[in-house]
Amino acid sequence: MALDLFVEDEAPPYAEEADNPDILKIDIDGWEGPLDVLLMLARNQKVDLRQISIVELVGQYLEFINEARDLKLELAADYLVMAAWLTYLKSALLLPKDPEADPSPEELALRLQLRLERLNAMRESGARLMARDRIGRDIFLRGNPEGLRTIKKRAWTCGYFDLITAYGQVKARTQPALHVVKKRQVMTLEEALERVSAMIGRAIEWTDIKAFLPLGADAALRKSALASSFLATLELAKQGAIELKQDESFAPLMVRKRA
Amino acid sequence: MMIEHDPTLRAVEAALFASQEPLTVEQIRGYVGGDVDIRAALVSLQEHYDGRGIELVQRGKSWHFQTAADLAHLLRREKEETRKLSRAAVETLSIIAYHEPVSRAEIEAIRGVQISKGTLDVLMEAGWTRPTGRREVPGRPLIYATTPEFLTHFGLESRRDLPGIDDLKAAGLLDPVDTVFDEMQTGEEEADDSDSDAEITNEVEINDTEA
Amino acid sequence: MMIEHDPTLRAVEAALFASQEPLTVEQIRGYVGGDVDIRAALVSLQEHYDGRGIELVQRGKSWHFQTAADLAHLLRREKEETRKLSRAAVETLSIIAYHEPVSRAEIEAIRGVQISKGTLDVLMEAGWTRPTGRREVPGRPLIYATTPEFLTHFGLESRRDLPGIDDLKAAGLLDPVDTVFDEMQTGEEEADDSDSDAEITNEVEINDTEA
Repeated sequence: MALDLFVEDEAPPYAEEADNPDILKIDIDGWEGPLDVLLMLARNQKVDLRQISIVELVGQYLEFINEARDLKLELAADYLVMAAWLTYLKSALLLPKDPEADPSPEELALRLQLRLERLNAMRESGARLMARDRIGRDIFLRGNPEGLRTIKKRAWTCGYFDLITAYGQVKARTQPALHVVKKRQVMTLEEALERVSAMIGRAIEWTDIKAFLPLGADAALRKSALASSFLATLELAKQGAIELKQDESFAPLMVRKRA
Repeated sequence: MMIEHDPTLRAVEAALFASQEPLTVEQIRGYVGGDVDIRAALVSLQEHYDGRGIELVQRGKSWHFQTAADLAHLLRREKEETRKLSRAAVETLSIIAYHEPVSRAEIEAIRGVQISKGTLDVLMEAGWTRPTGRREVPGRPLIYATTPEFLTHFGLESRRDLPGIDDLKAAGLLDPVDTVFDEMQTGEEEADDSDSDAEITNEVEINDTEA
Repeated sequence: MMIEHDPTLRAVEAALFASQEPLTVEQIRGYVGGDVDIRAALVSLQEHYDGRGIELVQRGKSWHFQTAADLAHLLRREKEETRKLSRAAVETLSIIAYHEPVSRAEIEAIRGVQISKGTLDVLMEAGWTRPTGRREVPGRPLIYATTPEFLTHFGLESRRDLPGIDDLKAAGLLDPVDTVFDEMQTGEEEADDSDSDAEITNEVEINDTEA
């Protein structure tokens, strides 16, 4: 159904067409669905919608549909669905009561009447709304307002935490790299002297100097300990406390207490 | 002869006069300054302009000057009204205004026909309606309501001034049909018929249904 | 209470109000109609509005309403637009705060990044820094310091309230993410660097991560 959003004439089709069956029959496009047609027909009964005769209304609607068909107007499906439903409703209303029917035909009829009332109320309210004194048509605002000016001023914000975090990050990012020599585990000569002196008492036989090194020490510490212990044995040999021997170059260095 | 007028009054008057838009009390305060009774000035101005060619009116929360309604015949500009709302748009606007907030399906239930694409757009483009949220039902449909511009355009102080809204409410015509039936049912079950609105009739002609 | 105002006066008032342009007496007559004394109405209106927030003025042959000239200042409202400082600006501000007075070149050396032109401008616009003189070195560069507004904004009594490097370190604010990771792996202690606060190093690399 073609529907212009803005139309030239605000007057709804039922206003004049209601009195002119020819236009009514032909101008099916002027109607917005079956409920719209039903409301127009109901208003034609010229009674309060609350006192409308549903049976009569159904008859009028079916007549309307038949006339449209006679004129070979293409009717949208919803008009025909409504016609079928109304036919059923009319017969149910006229036939002896079926107590099993749920909803009852009376309830269906009442629902239809309530819907028509509601649509009618909104239609009338819309008309009253449109008829009000409206800005730009009946009432005017100032034609040439100077306008109020807003001068935007920027206000900067920054949180304290953001400030100090930023400084921390600057420092962390740009501090000159400090190269610190790692503290290594070493055995000093003093430690080695003490250690070898203490242990030599038990070594009556020739003993590999490596036996004097601390057990379980890592390679770096063992190296340091070996160097210190070697120096310590030399010192002890010089003092006459021990004897040293090495069978050949790079052979194990043997140590024993001097008898 | 120069009469000394109240400075606040003058300032409020000037701000409203210069503004291109209706202004709220808070907006006026933004121009006029802090510690003055703007509401009192508005009331005083409203009294002063009462009956003149210009009047000061409140629409929703906003205030503006406009020409007096009874002078419309002198000032009416026919050419301004070239685009009239279609019947579908008028009805839809009316349904939104009287029922807001309301979903598209609810509008369609009242009109008995689908809203053609664009009808709601036209109302939104006019600045009279807008979506205000979603109904918390399956599908979460958008719900629509009217805007402050709607009140301004139609000269309504608030939605309570919608023509006939009290009568429609009292007659239950703003309640959905289903609600009316639910109430009837409840009324029947409780055998309590004190509320004549909820009276059900089994008469075929439904002649005596009270509304 | 509705005062009965003169109909001609009301009509002239409304016509002038609604018009987009100043109106001549003849144009006003086009709205108001024939046989009335429009000039008298204009004079009467002019008197009425004298000293109010609105005035009726004649320019050449045309008349129009305007807001009273002495109220023009009220009709401009300053609106603050809050914006967050950029990262570059925050860093620059923090460097000025910790090292003041400091030249632009020194700030860049500390940041390890060049400062784009607008950064110092923004800090001065915010009112937090200002130039305080010149460094007596070749080129006599401007040196910058913080302002009392800076202290106020950050709730500091004096610059001494700024946390020292040790505090920052204790709070983990001095650790770039990867350093923290290294520490977790090795459990190593870092060399102490407690008095680097006021230290300006020239050995930093200028990298190109300008924010």
